[in-house]
Amino acid sequence: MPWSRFEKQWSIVEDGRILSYKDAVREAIDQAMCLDPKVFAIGLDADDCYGVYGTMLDLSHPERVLGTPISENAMTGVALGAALTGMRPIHIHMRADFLPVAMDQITNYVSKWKAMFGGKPKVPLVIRAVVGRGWGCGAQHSQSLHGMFAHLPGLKVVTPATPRDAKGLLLQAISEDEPVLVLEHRWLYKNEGAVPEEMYTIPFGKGNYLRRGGALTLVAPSLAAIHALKACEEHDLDVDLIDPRTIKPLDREMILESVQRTGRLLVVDYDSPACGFASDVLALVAEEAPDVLKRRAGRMTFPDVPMPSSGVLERRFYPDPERIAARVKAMIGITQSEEAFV
Amino acid sequence: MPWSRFEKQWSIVEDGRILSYKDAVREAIDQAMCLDPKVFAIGLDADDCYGVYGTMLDLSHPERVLGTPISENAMTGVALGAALTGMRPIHIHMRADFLPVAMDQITNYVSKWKAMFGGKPKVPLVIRAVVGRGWGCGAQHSQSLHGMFAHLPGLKVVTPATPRDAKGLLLQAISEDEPVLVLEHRWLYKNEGAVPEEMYTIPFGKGNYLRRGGALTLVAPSLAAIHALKACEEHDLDVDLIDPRTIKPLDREMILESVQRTGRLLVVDYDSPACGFASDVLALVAEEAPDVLKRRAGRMTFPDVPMPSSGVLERRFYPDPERIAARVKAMIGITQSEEAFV
Amino acid sequence: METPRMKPAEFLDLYEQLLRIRTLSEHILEVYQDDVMETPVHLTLGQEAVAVGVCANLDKDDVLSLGHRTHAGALAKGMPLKALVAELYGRTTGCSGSYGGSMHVYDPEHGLHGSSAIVGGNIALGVGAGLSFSLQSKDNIAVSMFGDGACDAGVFWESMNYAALAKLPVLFLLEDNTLSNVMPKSKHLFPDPAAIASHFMPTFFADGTDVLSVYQAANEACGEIRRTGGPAFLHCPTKRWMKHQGVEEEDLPFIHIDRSKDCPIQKLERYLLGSHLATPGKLKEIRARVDQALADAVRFAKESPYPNPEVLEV
Amino acid sequence: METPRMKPAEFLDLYEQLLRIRTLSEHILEVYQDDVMETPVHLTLGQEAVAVGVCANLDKDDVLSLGHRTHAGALAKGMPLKALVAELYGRTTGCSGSYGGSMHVYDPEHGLHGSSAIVGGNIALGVGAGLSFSLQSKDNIAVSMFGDGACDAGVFWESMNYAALAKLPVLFLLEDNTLSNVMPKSKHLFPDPAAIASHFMPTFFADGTDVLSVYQAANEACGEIRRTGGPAFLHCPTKRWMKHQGVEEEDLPFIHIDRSKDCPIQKLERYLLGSHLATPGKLKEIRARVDQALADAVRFAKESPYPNPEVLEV
Ligand SMILES: Cc1ncc(C[n+]2csc(CCOP(=O)(O)OP(=O)(O)O)c2C)c(N)n1
Ligand SMILES: Cc1ncc(C[n+]2csc(CCOP(=O)(O)OP(=O)(O)O)c2C)c(N)n1
Ligand SMILES: [Mg+2]
Ligand SMILES: [Mg+2]
Repeated sequence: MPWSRFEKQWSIVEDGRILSYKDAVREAIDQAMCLDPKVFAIGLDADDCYGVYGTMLDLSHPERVLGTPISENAMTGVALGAALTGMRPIHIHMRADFLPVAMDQITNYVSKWKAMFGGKPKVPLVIRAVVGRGWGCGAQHSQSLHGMFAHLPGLKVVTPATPRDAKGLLLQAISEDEPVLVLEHRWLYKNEGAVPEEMYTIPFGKGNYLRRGGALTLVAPSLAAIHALKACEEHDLDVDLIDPRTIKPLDREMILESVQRTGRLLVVDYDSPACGFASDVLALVAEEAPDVLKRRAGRMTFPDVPMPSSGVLERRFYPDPERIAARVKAMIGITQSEEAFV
Repeated sequence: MPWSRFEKQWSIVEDGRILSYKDAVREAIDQAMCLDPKVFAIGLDADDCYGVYGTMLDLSHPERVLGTPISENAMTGVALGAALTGMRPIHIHMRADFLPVAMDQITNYVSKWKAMFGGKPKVPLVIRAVVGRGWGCGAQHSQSLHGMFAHLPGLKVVTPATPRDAKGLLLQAISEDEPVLVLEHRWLYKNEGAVPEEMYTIPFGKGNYLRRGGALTLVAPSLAAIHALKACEEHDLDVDLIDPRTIKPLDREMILESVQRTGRLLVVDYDSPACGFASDVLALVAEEAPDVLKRRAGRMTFPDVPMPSSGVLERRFYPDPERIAARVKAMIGITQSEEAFV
Repeated sequence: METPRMKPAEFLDLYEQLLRIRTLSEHILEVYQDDVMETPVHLTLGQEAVAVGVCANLDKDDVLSLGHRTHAGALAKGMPLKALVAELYGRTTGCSGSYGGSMHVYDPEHGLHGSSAIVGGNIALGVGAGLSFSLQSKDNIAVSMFGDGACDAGVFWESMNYAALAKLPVLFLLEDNTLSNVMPKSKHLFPDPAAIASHFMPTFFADGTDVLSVYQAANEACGEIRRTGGPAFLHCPTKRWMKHQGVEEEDLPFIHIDRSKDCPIQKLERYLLGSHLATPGKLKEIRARVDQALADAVRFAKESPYPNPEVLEV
Repeated sequence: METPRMKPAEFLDLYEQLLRIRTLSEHILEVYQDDVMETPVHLTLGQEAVAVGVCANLDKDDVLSLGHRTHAGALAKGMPLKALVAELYGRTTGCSGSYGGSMHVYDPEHGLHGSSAIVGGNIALGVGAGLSFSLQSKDNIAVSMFGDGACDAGVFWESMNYAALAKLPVLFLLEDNTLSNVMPKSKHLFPDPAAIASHFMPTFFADGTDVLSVYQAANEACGEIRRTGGPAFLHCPTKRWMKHQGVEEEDLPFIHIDRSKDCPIQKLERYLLGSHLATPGKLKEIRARVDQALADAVRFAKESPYPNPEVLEV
């Protein structure tokens, strides 16, 4: 299977030490483990020779990388139990699709624990999962699911798009005393960018402008952000491109400020549409500033069906830079008039 | 615990045979089981002396009501396996909070099965779960979760508000060859209304006007619909009140048509706000008709935190008719002017 | 059964523990219909011996992971009575600040890191505490306490497997009242759970209505855990006197309870008096102390404030 | 081992089945690097005997519930080769209309109601089919087939418990290649799963590299199920020749494979020739037929259309 031949996505050209997304994740884990002996990693196949696609290899403290049986539900409870008693676990899943197996623990335990006891417990638990779409993996091995997790009160949902964010957001997650779900996109693993060598954190709830422009606000997390950037750069689009970085908490202010300027909003989200992240952003504008919209707001998401396996269909399932560009052009292009509210 | 002393909610005054919501559910199950020997019910404590709050008592075919161990995940797979091989199971849960235990099966199996095999399989599986908030049940026994389930492609999500709908939508669910999740609200069980004696189905994706008016469109499912109705009737509000009946599929047309007339939208949803049903409805309007909004759209949902146990907090957690009325009045009341877009 | 080697004062301490828990149950029975406790209660009436006998073998820093039936375990593990009673009364001074209610109790000072009402999952949390001890080279024990119904759940299986593989200091404590709500064990659990557990770890057995039996078996099980660093299993059959939830007496036709013979407190009383470890006067003194403690706790709770609903405003 | 009582033609049929599956694996090895099959493949190379030996005891309407490693089971249960090959090639004529790929195969005509790539859950689906048979008073059997890794998962435990409680006609078929990806069983599963299963149901054992051993044990297990109406367990240790996924050979240091001694096909060949149940010419004839069938299936697949991506437009 040609994962190994898999190409990089679009990268931001930057100065500084260049690192891949995968290595940025690895560095964050390594530095966190070196800094704090309470930090440990645990996960199915996290300790094997492939080391979760390379992010767990050559760490300074391999003795704090633990494998597990195929028992995602109990192991989430084990990680939570360890977090409550003085450790700082990072629970790792090779695919986000395995998280529903642990959903009792994630819904009823992990995300509830702090509030359920009056805010007293510290729950320094990070769950890392890789969104692994590709090569005909089909309906059960291609899901994003961040919309589903964002629905749960008590859980922070983080979706790094760049190597710099991958490191900084993961370190922030590890430093938090509340549970954080970090969803990494497999297609970004080879992407490169400038990543500071020292430890640093990126705060949650602060979006990132990947591009400035005036004609349209484009909100896109994770791989969608990178595809959107490619679309904008290749087509020289006049777009304010916001990577929210964290789905929850969401940087409402940044989005609203931008939409107020541009009057046009498109959300590109590589997840299912219903009750998802794209809905949430459109709802925000409907609730706070519908009057500034010069045009209907737009959503580009997966079709509302499970991912098919056939490559022909799989390639069509995801939006891509070309289709994003076409959609942006259509939204910007139409001259504004009374009837143009389409 | 005073469940037994628990009062009815607001009921619609109607002619016809009057039945409680609980008895309407029971009648639907009984009639379906009598009509079709393939229909059976299965669930933890479904067969005991309490019979899931009375909905499973005195059925004509008690031999087709099966109890289960505390194994919600495997039992969902068992129900799916039975559905794929000729039976029509109704899988019953006393609380929606137990569904996350079965989330692997619901996410990765039940909702994917049809599409994953090219649309060929029939999956006549109904999952019934009761939303059981009340009496300090706390964070793990009070969740609605319909927003989370609606995110999953392949699953229909049904939230009956009236006795008539409880019967008709459940019979529709049982007649479907695709999986349906029916979420019943425990607070509606004693509510009464006109329910036809014969078997009938209510189509999915068709909302129901509980009240007609011109100043504001109020969308509210399940118990929220009944509380909204009470608010409107007691305060004589000029409101178009839409009970969507099914969260998914959603009657987009009815909502858009109404908002186009009223120019004002409020969604009352007894569920968490982030990436939830209320977001979805606001997003619909932002996407299709933001220009018709005379005011910001509004959402009334749970606060975005887990449900506390203390009665004092629990009562504040849910919106209620009085607060709904106040919100509607505030949205209608302000005179419309250039600046009034608040 | 071997009689536990304990000092007389320790026997009396067991007695006081049992009584403290029982007295709280009786208080709940008395006031619950007045709606002063807005929380579903799963009473531990009749089952006190299991938690008390085990916790007498635990340190303050040992962990006890509880499910929905919390009162006996929480008190036996050391939670102050006031904190629990205030939680039942929904006050901010409660162990969970009024956010938890009867099913969600919290007192990390006494190794209680939170209990859960979704059956089964708390077993894994105890294993996680065991992992924590193992990683930190602490020689504490984590106890996962659960009922026969919880054995149905996959998380029971997964938790035993991981604890055995990773050799974690966890006591799997099965408080077996033979019921899951109104379902008898024969309807919900096919195999003998202790026989299954024996494929993973050493298993021990005690009469769960007899605190001395539980104490002794727990002593051996905990000794084994401390010696090997690995898990052990303790099976304690016991009897549920009340309905699964609420304040009505159990009346299932297939459950037979003799409220004198099966009572952990009367059993211990008979033993203490028979073996001259206590006089009737001494026991009376203890009862008075326990009653006073409860009265104090109830007063404390009633004088404590309710939470302010405005905390929920955005 | 007792030799199965079969007609000579039945022995040859087993041989043809094994070969058909092997030949497909070899075709995949040949073409996979050309990216003509856009789907992750978990080959059944070396493990063919388990599915073939069991399915020879099943009717068309008996159900087989598969996980991610599907090819042997699907073909042994009767799925036409064309349907599977076309699915691997991503064509609309595939068994799942190109929506499934290697891990999701479907052929209800032959009791294949869909397979799953999330480890463990398919065990419960098989139990559901057993429930269906029981409710409809059909005397069919449902087989849940799974690996040693799936035994880790709670759903394994829950499924056995329910099948035993409800007395359902389910064969729990453990295809034990001692590996979960690159993890040896000793790292992921503490107890012997068959010993655990014996607390729920009668257990049987077979050499999973020897189709006659599997046939015989499955025959006894299925006989037991048909006789009692309740479940049985069959444990078949076998060997995985290839890496967990993809087309590279296994090279784990602790896995020892002798490609001649351990080969189910060569084993049966030696038996057939030694006992004069077949001549070399007869076997050659079968091989030619199998090769032809594969060539036909590949041609069929390649001539079939891809799906039209426009089906995904809203
Ligand atoms: C996953 C889940 N399913 C169902 C329930 C409802 N429920 C609460 S307690 C209980 C019975 C538990 O029995 P057992 O584990 O033996 O504990 P006991 O009540 O006897 O102490 C059930 C079914 C639940 N809380 N969680
Ligand atoms: C719930 C879940 N966790 C992890 C995986 C990743 N995974 C796929 S196959 C596999 C190993 C399964 O081992 P086993 O059950 O023995 O089957 P085998 O591959 O040996 O046939 C794993 C861990 C998965 N598919 N599902
Ligand atoms: Mg019990
Ligand atoms: Mg294996």
